[in-house]
Formats: sequence, structure tokens, C-alpha cells
Amino acid sequence: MSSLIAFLIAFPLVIGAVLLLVTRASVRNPIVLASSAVIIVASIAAVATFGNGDGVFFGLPNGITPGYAILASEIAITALIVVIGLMNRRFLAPAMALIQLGIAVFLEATGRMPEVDAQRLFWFDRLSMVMVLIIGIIGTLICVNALGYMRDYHRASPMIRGRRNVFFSLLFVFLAGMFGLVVSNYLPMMLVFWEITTLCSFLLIGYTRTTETIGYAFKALNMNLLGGLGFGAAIAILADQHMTLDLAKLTSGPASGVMLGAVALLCFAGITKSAQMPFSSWLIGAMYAPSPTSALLHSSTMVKAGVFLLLRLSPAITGSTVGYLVAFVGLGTFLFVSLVAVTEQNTKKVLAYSTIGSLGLIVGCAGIGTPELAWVGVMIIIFHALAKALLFLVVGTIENRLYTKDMENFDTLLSRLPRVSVLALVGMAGMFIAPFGIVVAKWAAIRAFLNVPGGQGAVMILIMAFGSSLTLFYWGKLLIKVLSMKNVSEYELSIQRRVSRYEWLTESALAVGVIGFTALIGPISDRVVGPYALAAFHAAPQTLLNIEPAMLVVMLAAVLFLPLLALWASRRPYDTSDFYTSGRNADSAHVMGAALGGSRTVTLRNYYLEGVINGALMFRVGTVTCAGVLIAMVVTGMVVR
Amino acid sequence: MKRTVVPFGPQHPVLPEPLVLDLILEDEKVLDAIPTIGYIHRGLEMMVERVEYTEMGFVVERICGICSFMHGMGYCVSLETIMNIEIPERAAWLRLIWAEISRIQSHLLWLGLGADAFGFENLFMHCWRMREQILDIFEKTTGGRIIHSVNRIGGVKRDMSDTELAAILVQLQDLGKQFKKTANVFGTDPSIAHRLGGVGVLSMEDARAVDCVGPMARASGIATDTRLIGANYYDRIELEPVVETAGDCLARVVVRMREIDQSIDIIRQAIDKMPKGEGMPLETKPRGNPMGEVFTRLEQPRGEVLYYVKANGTKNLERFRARTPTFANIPAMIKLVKGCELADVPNIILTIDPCISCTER
Amino acid sequence: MTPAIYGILFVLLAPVFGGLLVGFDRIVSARMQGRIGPPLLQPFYDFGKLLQKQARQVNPVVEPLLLGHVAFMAVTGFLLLSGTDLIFTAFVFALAALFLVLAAGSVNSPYSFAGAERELIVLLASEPFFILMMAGVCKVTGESSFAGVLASSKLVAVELPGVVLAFLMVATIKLRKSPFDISTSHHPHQELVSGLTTDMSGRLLAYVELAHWYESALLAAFVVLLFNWSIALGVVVFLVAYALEILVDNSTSRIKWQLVLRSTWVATLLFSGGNVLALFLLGR
Amino acid sequence: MDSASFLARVGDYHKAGWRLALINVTTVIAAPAPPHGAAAEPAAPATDAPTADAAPASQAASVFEIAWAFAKDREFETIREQITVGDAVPSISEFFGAAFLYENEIRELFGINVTGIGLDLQGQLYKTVTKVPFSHQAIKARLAATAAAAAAASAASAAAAEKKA
Amino acid sequence: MSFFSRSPWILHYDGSSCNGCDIEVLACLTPLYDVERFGVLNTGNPKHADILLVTGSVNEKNIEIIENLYRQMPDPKVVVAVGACACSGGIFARAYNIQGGIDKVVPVDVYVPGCAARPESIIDGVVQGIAALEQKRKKTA
Repeated sequence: MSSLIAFLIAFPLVIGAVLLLVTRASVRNPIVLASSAVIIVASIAAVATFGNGDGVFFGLPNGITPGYAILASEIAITALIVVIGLMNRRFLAPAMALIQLGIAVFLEATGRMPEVDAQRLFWFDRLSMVMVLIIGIIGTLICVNALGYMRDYHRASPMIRGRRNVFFSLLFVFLAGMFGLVVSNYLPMMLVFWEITTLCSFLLIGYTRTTETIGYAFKALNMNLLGGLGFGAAIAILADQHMTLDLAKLTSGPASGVMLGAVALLCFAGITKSAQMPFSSWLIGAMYAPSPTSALLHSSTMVKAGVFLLLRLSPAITGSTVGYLVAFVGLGTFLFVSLVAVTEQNTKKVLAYSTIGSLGLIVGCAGIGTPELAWVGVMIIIFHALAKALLFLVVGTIENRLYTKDMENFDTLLSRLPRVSVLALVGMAGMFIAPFGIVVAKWAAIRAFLNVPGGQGAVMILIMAFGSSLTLFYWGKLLIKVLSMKNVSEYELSIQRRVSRYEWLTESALAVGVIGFTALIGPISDRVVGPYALAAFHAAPQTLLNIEPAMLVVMLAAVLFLPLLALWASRRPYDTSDFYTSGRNADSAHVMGAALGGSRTVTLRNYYLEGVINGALMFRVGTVTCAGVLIAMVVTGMVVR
Repeated sequence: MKRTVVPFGPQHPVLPEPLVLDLILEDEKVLDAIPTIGYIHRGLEMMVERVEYTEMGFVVERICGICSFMHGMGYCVSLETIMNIEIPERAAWLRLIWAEISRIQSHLLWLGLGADAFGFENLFMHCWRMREQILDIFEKTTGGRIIHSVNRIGGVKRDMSDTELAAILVQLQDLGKQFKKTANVFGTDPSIAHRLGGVGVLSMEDARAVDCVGPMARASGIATDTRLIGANYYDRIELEPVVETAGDCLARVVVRMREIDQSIDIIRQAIDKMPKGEGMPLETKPRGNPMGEVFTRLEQPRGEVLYYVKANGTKNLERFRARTPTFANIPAMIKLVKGCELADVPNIILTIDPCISCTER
Repeated sequence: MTPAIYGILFVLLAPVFGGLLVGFDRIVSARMQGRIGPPLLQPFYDFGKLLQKQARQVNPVVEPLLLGHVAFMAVTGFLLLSGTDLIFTAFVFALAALFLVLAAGSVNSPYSFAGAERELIVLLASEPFFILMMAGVCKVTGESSFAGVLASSKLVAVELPGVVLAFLMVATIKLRKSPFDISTSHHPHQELVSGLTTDMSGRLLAYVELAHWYESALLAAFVVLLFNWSIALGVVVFLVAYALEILVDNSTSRIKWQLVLRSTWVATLLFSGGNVLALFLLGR
Repeated sequence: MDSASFLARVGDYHKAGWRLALINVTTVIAAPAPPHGAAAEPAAPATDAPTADAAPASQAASVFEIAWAFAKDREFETIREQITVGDAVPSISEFFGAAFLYENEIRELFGINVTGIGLDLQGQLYKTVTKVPFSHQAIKARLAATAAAAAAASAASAAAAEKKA
Repeated sequence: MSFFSRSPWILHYDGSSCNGCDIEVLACLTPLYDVERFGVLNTGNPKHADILLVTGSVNEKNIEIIENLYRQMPDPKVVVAVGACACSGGIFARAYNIQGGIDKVVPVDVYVPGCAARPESIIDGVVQGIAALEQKRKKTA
């Protein structure tokens, strides 16, 4: 049993090392495909082996303890950061890495580290199970997708030096780090995996090695190292006070005293990693990396590590001031990034803001910590991972065909790239349309917030009401663009044929996942998420009251029926007409008469609420506000308690 | 960066007449507006080649169906000037009265259309309900609601009896009272203030720079009114130009609303001062063919109109040219449309009270 | 099984209610304008004619989307009355409205597109209110279904005066009345021609009408939630509110989208938000 | 015409606060006007030149008289220039922005080559069926057509009268 | 009987008219004449309209506009020419830029005479247009 987990961590590492040496695509493609298949099978096998998913603890095969391996890994990671940092003349990141290493060495040298329980190194429960499946399936699908994407990416941008061996190697190492992170129970070990994901995301963001991306990469590194520092400090406090470094024990119930301070620091780490305000900018900067990187960072890895940790910590902070403050960091982030997203024209950035917002919701849920909200948090993790991975991959595909990320250039996409558009529509629907999972989760969140006593509850509901509407607005804009149609030329139609089969395969699989999991929301709730919440909070979540999962399935069928209807309608002859142009000439290729004679193509631009919402200002206000709340959270945890 | 292009006109519900703008928008802010006209251009000025000068007046009346009377009058005044004809006093007074009734009609019509453009259907209906009373007066006194054909070179065709005039005055003063209520709505409704106040502001300097005329100029604080040059018996009337200083759409509305009252007052003065009695001469018959040229200026509801007539001693004029107020106001409109909101475009276009058929002839 | 019957009744009768309401509206508006106005059944005549008329489509996705719009308006009503969670129906309501936006936006013509964008803005302006209202109703009564709220002994409106106030404002948006009728041509002469219905003809336009009737009936159902002593009381209050809307419609001009968004949000935040906050603070 | 001195005069009007009231063109069919000094006096018809309504001699060049009319309160003044076909006329857009509409119009209707119009509508202002309807040729053609129609009508009426008789 | 006779929606387009007939068309909507009594709406949008009311004649520039508007109207549809200019070109028939009545461009079903056409005759024209609409519907149905 434990060997399966060890395999899940070790195998991607090995493949990563192998891929580093492979420079030929013809060799790399089969390796990536085969190892992806192996990882998928292994993660499913791991979940199947653990049966009903009640929490189990175990150690390494044959009872090996990590011993100095943890310290050695940390030294290796720190060395790498220091070297790369100095090579690029950046000193903040090396300094933070060194401080963190210093803490570890100090703890080890002074013998403050408590004894490791060799049988409680790993913790596998339903939350880990969900995460393992997400990483193992969605993560590998992204790797496969990258095979097609990176080929076109380098064709389109010949200026960038191809280092695809490094890229793919990093992807697999990243997966290994994530697998380790979600099953760790021993905090120092978790920190190592934590830093591996930080390092991998840093290297992936900086992949193109332009001045711009190197800047963003270091921004991401700095912010995440700051979070890592918090993590390290938490370990130091716990170790210093001879408290447990066992995550499960730490979070078995509400924390108090010194322990709450350590938990607050861990929450801080989770908030940096999940790119909540004031740390959102690193994830926005990460948008300049190739799209599979974004897909990986946003859906199955990295930011999900942050919210995973916060959900784990949720039982420890529930009901405390720290918990409320964590919740407000998340919900504040949700509101402010939604306001910013409304004014953003770059599709990938809109997706990024949407991710930060969704994570904000999870953070909000984790901070309050009721069984219902834990349910909501896990549901959002599942559906967000599916939909967002799909969206980023599709946007990547579109980007490689149309050479644009500007949402305004996505118009008439349904005519130009019909099949890609359908995938995009599924992804977007998954993010904000009613019967799909995230909306059900949002509804459940509002329901749960109704039970939060005092003014906090009211404020949370207000944030949810306004935030959800803003979400509707920016997704609606994008949806309009994708859904519009016109007559296209043969050439434009031929563009779609150049989408690689890797991309078709993975994106279709994710689209099926988005729809399928929504249809299965009832069983998922009953079998996985509900019992998880019960286990974590010792109370069964009362969520799907007054909503029949069967009814959701019917609604879903109704929504899905419409595209089929459209398909049927488009095959049938219908009375066509030009669009209205005040009586001027117009034709179906969207050309209309111009005032001074001749003709002009119809161009339309979405509204960005100029003069009502100032995106840059909102971002600053949100950053400052959330920074304030965050500082208050840490101070409360550390000092006030 | 991509920008929305909205084809505004020629067929557009807020424009009763075809005017074309290509609006380049960002959100709904108009960054640029490319205008064109020409959908009504008939070649009316060239009709002098085919229509004898005695009949040409009826063609000129059809430059525009709203200021039909004023156009007929302008043409006749021009030829009277060329041919040195002194028209009978009563005819001149009657012309003045009809002209002012036309102004009231035109302003009421415009106020209604303007209200409809910003979504105030109710006001549109009430303005036009009042306007029907004016049309009744026209129908009673000239026989036509829209095209009157009472002007002749040398005078007018029909008389109005003194009792009829008195009744008209009573009716108009009553209408003025009714109109007070409507004017009150325009002046006090906050939603109208939102739609018109501070929208399409034309400063006095800008107004001078674009050479606009009529209520457009007066709303920007320029006290210009062609009636002040005193021709056509206006020198016998006490008249202060209606001037507002704000220069926005609301000011242009207010100017026109105040001018309705002013016109009623002018009609009262005219009825007081004109010679009374039945069977007074109304016409001085023109003799021979005209020879010479003239520029004539009149104040129409929309502003100053200019006629140029050149006669060469034959039955057909050599050149007829009308420069209507809208022609002079279009540059101002184009200037104002740039930088406003899409929702303001109809208001701005309408506050110049555009008459495209006047403009294009 | 009774709730489901209520739901089915809604689906069947709401169009009649909505159509008569529009007919009544047109007569009253005409009288206010000094006219006689059309017959009471005029909306049904128009609807019948639109069905008889040729439907010319700009592209094949418009009709399915509009069908979705009608269907989900009906579904919202069905769900509401058949006992689905109130807050969830607010989300379904938004989805139904979104379909109209998508239908208009997919045409990709300047006027439809501008109408669609404005409708999105209007959705953005009104949606927070509906979520807040439903949350407030649930909070006050402790119930989460239509029947539950009706059975509650408390009169919701008494505890949610701010929500009632904001409802009047937001209803103006949903009933497409001036000053908030920025996305469709409620009054004929507007800058967007017919707003988001510009490129819809024949039965496509009839779908929009039908959906609007459902929407009106839904609003009536929402009022019943607020005045939950009896359905009759709710409907009477709704009719009074509707008469008020007609009056407002006839005495205001259409305002610009910026003000629509700002004013509605401020009203939602101050009245509904304040009201809900007070509820929480008072621990109700 | 002398562009520089003309523009200077227009500039003076502009500086003195005059308003552009009209730019008017009249088609004058006469012998070529004297090259200079034509502005002050009206076109003096040469002794043997036909009048406008008579059939013009085919050799005569088209002459346009352009009048720029300025108004200031009660005053009203014009600058007049005579030009022959093909002469370039400078735009006065730099002083009077509103001139663009007049200038586009006279270019389209009279075929006068106005240079440097502030907002050039590229011949799309009226877009008439008869191109340049006020040009010399167009007028001549129309007059001939009218004369022919009149002749035909009188012949027909004469025939009818004969028949009656 | 179909619903067309109870709900004729109008699109008004101003060709090369002098405004006279235009404002009379608008006057039909206002309290004195109130054509909404008969279910008539002025839509301002060809896609919603059943009856195309054209005032004024056809000139070089608006010829394609009238054609486009007519083409964009869904069937069944009827054209009513309002006023002398729309019927034949009227007083401007021989002006250089006028090509004649609107029957030069689109098939006209009802001719309403008058310069300017009076509201009563415009309403009468619409009523006759409704009859034509009914006939066309029968033909297509």
C-alpha cells in the first residue's frame, strides 16, 4: 500500500530525470505518453487500494525514516535557488532561501526536532484521494497536451530557444512534488515538497528566459519563498515548543495558544501559495509562461497546494478570530479580483483572476470551517481543476492558431474553430453556469454563510452576491465573443485542422470530465466529499437540501440539449438574413457599408465598465486591504491568540 | 486595439431623417464620428431651370415641410427685393404672424422628438398633442397642415379676419399656459437633467468657431437672432433674443421653450399693431421679369436661413441657393458628438434640431 | 406531490398573467399619454402574428439560445414553486437571463451586440439584489422553499423593508421600464434601435416576449415571497407595484448605463445590504 | 485668383470676429475673365459673348463666381472671385472650420477643385446621379434637352391643332 | 382571419422627402390620431416590421437603402408609398437627382396621395396595407 504512494512520488521524478536527457520529440512523445498512462493507472490504483478512503497513516516501505534526507533536499533546493538567484543578480530570493535553510539547520543542530513517527509520515484520506486523482489525471493530461502545444509554440515563436527537455522534465518533477505534498503528514517533509513545487513553478514561469518572464519568475519565487518562510517558522515554533509536527494531530480540533500561532503562519503560507491578495500578482505574472504551465499552476498543482493546506488546517482555525480573518482574506480577494477581471481584456489574465477568485472562495470556506463549507471547498477544488485546466489548454490551442490572447479577437470563434469553441464553451459553462458544479458550490456557500452569526455572515453574503454577479459579467462577455458566428472562408476553416491530436485527446477528456462530474455530483457528495467533511468536522454537511441531484442532472441535460439543437438547426435549411446595419449594405461575412462609401468589417468590442470600475485601482485597494487583514491574522495568531 | 463601429443611420429610429454617422466606440464613448449626408438631395436649386420664377416659390416651400412657410416667405422676400416691390402692410404683418406660429409649431415638434430620443415617450405625446392645435390654426387660416402656399411674390394669398386673429391669440395664450406644465417637466425632472444637463456642451468660443446659428448659438450665450436686423416688420416688434449660457443640451431645450413664449408674445404685439379692417390689399402684383441678385437673411425656428437669388431678366432665375440653418449647425453637431456617450448621440443630434431635407435640398 | 403541481400551473398560467399585464400596461400608459391605446389582448395578437410571420435568422445558434431563454424562465418558475432552494433559483434566474444576452450577442451585429452588453450590465446590476433578497427571505423565515416561506408565520416584508424598497428599483430593470430600459427598446425611439432584439424576427421575437411574460410572473412570485401571508396579498401588492412602475415609466427618461449600474448597486448595497446586515446583527 | 491675398482677406474677417455665412457659387458662362482684379468687379460680359440663357458658344470656358459671405450681427459682406474650370481654390478651413461642408458641396456639385478641405468627404456628400450637375456641360445638356422637349411639345400641339382644324 | 390585421407593425423610412409626410406619419402615432388603437406600432426596425411606409422619392444614394430595408423585412410584407413624392417623384420628379417614385425600387402595394399626405389618408393607406398583407399571407400559407 505505501509502496504505491512511494511509486507515485518516485516515478515522476525518475521520468523527469529521463526526460531531461531526451531532446528528440520522437523519443520524448512515447515516453511522456506511456509514463502519463502509468501515473494515471497508479493514482487510480492508489485510490482503489485505499478502499473507502477513511483516513489512514503509514510510513515508507519497510519503516524507513527520512532522516537527514529532508535536510539534504532542503540544502539542494536552497543551493539551486542561490545559484540561479546570483546568476540573475537577484538577492532577495537567495536570502530568504538561506534563512529558511538556517532555521532547518538550527533546529536540527540544536536537536529541537522531535522524534519522527515512522508510521505516520503519510496521511491518506478522502481529501488526499481527491487531490491524488486531480494531480494524477488532470496533471498528466496537461503534460500530454503540452506535447502538441509546445511544438506549435516554438514554431510560432522561433526567437525562444527550445529547451523542451527541461520543460517536460520540470512538469513531471512538479507532479512528483505535488503527490508528495498532498499525502504528507509530517510537516518538515511536506515543506520539502512545498519548496519543490515553488522551485518548479519558478523554473517553468521563467522558461522563455526573456527579461519579462525572468522578472515574473522571481516575483513568484520571492512571494512563495516568503510563504515557505512562514511554513518554516511554523515548524520552528512547533518544534521549539515540543509540539507535534504531525499534521493530522495538529488539525484534529480547534488549535489554541502557541499552536494557533503556528497554524496562523501555516495559513499565511497557504495564502501565498494560493495567490490570494496581496500575493496575487505572482500568478498574474505567471500568465506569460507557455499555456500548459498556466494550466498546471492553476488547475492541479501549485495554487491547489495552498488551498489544500488551508482546508487541512480548517478544523484548527474554525471559530477563531484567525479563521475569520483567513476567510476575509479569501472573500476579499474574491470580490476584488472579480472587479479587476471585469476590466481585463487579456483572456489568460481573465482566467487567472477567475482562478484567484475561486481559490478565494475556498479560502473563505476553509477559514470559517463548517462541514458544509468544507464540502463547498472540496467541490470547488474538483470542478475548478477540471474546468480551468480545460480552459487554459483551450486558450493555449486558440493562441497557437490565432496568435492572440486578446478576448476581443476571439469573436466568431464558433465559426472559425467550431470544435475548439465547443470545448471552450464547456469549460466556461463549467465555471459559471447554473447546474455545473462550481455554481452549486457557490450556492451551498451562501447557504452556509447564512448560518455564520453576526455581521460577518451578512458581509460574506454581500460579497458572494456581488462577486457572483461580477463573475457572470466577465464570463458572459467572453461567452458572447466565442458564441458569435459569421460566414468564414475555406482558409479560416482549415486552421482548425492543424490542432494536434494530443490537444484534441486531452481537451476532450477534460470536457467530458466537466460534464460527467457535474452529473455525478450526487454520488460524489455522498461517497467522497460528504464523508470527508464528516471526518474533518465530526458532523455531516447539510448541503444538498432542497436540491435534488437528479434535478441538477435534468437541468444539465437541458443545457446540453441546446447545443445539440443548435447543431441540428445548423444542418437544416433556415431563412437567413443579414444583420441590421441601419439600412446599409451588409453581408454574412460581416462586412457593412461605411459612411464614406466602400465597406468596413464589423468590429465589436466588449464593455470594460470604464469610468465605473477602475481595474488597476481595485487591484491596489484589494492588495492593501487584504494585506491589512493578513497582517492582522498573523498578529492575532502569534500575539493575541 | 479593437473598437466597436456602430453604423448610425441612414435608417435609424431616433433620426426621422437620414443622416449618417459611423460611430467609433470604446465601451460606449464615442471616439470618432464620420458623417455623411446626401440621402435626401434632390437637386432642388436646379429646378430654377425648369420652373418659372413665379412658380418657384411652391418648390422652395418644399425644401422642408417643417419650415415650409418660412421658406416660401424667404423666396418671396428675395424676389420682392430684386423687383423693388413694396408689399401691403397687412400682408407683411400676416406673414410675421404665420412665421411665428410656424416657430411655435416647429419648437413643439422638436421638443417632442427630443423627449422621445431620451426615452420619455409621454412628453413626446403631450408636445405633439399641443402641436396639433397649431396645425389646426394653420389648416383654418391657410388650408394646409404642413404645406401652406399662402405666400406670393408681392404679398399673401389669404387674409385672416380680425376676429379670427383674436381667437387665434386666445388659443395660443391658452396653449402657452398648457405648455407651462410641460416646460416645468423639462425643467425639473431629474432624469431629464441627467440626460441633457452637461451633455454636449458647446462653449461660447466653440460656438463662434463652428459658426453655428439660431438656438444653437443662443444656448451658448451668443445673442444672435436674425430677426434683430429688423427686416419684415420685426423692427416694429419689441424683441429680446433668448439667450442661455450653459451651452449644453438642456440649455438648447430651454432656449426653444422660452422662444415659444416669446413667439406668442410677438404674435400678440403684431395683432395689436397691425392695421385692422376687412378687404385691405394683400398683394402687389409683380410686373415683368426680375433682374439682379440678392442675399436674403431670415430667422427660421432652427436659426438663420440665407437665400441667394440671381435673376437675369428672363422667366427663369439664373441661380437660387438656400443655406439653411442646419447646414450651418452640422459642424457643431459633429464636434459635439465626438467624446460623448452613445446614449448622448441622439440627444446631441436632435438638439441642433436637424432638418436634413433643408440641408440637402 | 403538490409543489410540483404548483410548478406546472406556473408554467401554464404565467404567460397569460404576463400577457394581460403587458396589455394592461399599454392601455394605462396610453391613457397617461392622452391616447386611448390598444385593446387589452393586444400583446396576444402581437404574439400570434409574430408566430405567423417568417423568422429570419442571422445564424443557427440564436433560436436554440432563445428557446433556452424561454425554457429556463419557465424552469425558474417551476423550480421556485415546486420547492427548490430559493437561493438556487436566483442562480437559475440569472442563467435564464444570460441566454437572452448570448442569443443577442451571438448575432455579432453592432446593435444587437450593444444591446447584449447593456443587458449584461443590467444583469450585473440586478443579480446581487436577487441573491440578497433570497438570502434575506431564507434568513428571516429560516425556510428555504417557497411553500416553507408561505407557511411561515412571519410577514417577511416587515423584516425586510429595505429589500422591498430595492425590489421596486430592480423590478424596473426586469420589467424593462424606463429609466432602466437601456437594453431593449421599450420606447421605440432609442439609440440602440431595438436593443438586443434588433436582429430577431418572427417567432424569435415571440420567444423573447413569452420569456418576458414569464419574467413578469416570476417577479410576482418574488413579491409573494416578501408578502407571504397569502398568495392573493402578494399578487395584489405586485399589481400595486406594477402600477407604480408604469407611473415611473411614464415620468422618467431612459438613463445611461453608468448610472444604472451605480444607482442599482448603491440601492442594493444600502437598502438590501443594510437590511440583511441588520438582520444578522440583531441575530434574527 | 491670388490665393495668398485671398486667404489674407479671409483671415482678416476671421480676426475681426466675422462668421462664415455662406459660400455660394454661381455658374457664369462667359469669355475667360481677366486674370487679375476680377474680384472687385462683376464679370463683364464681352461684347460678343452670349448671355447665359441663350445657347452658349461651345468655345466659351466655364466661369464660376464664388462668393464667400461673412456676417457679423447686422452686417453682411462678401468676397467674390471668378475662376475658370480647373482652377484650384484654397480651402478656408484653417480660419472657418465650418467651411468644410460648403467646400465639399461645391466640389461635388460644381466640380471646383478646392484644395485642403478640413474634413474631406471624398465625394460622398451627395453622390449625385448626374455627376457635377452644376458644371457648364451639365447645364448645357439640360438646357438643350429642355429646348428639345419644348420644341417637341410645340410641334405636337401644332399637330394637334392641325388635326382639330 | 389572421393576427396580421390586428397587429401591423410599421417601419417608416424617409426617402428624399421634404419632411412634410414624415411628420404626418409621426403625427399618426400621437394622441389625436393614435394608431396604436389598431395595434399599429412604429418599430423603426425592418426585422420587426410588416409594413414599410416610405415617404419621399428615390435618389441615387437612398436607392440601395430602401432595397436593403425591404430585403431585411421578413415575409409577408407590404409597401405603402406615402405622399406624392413616394408615389411618383411629385414636384421633384424632374430634379436631376430624383429617379422617381419608390416603385422604381420595391413593389408598392398601396399609394397614398397628397402633398403632404394627411394623417387620415396615411391611416387609410395602412388599413389597405393590412388587407394586402392578409392576401400575401394567404398566398404564402
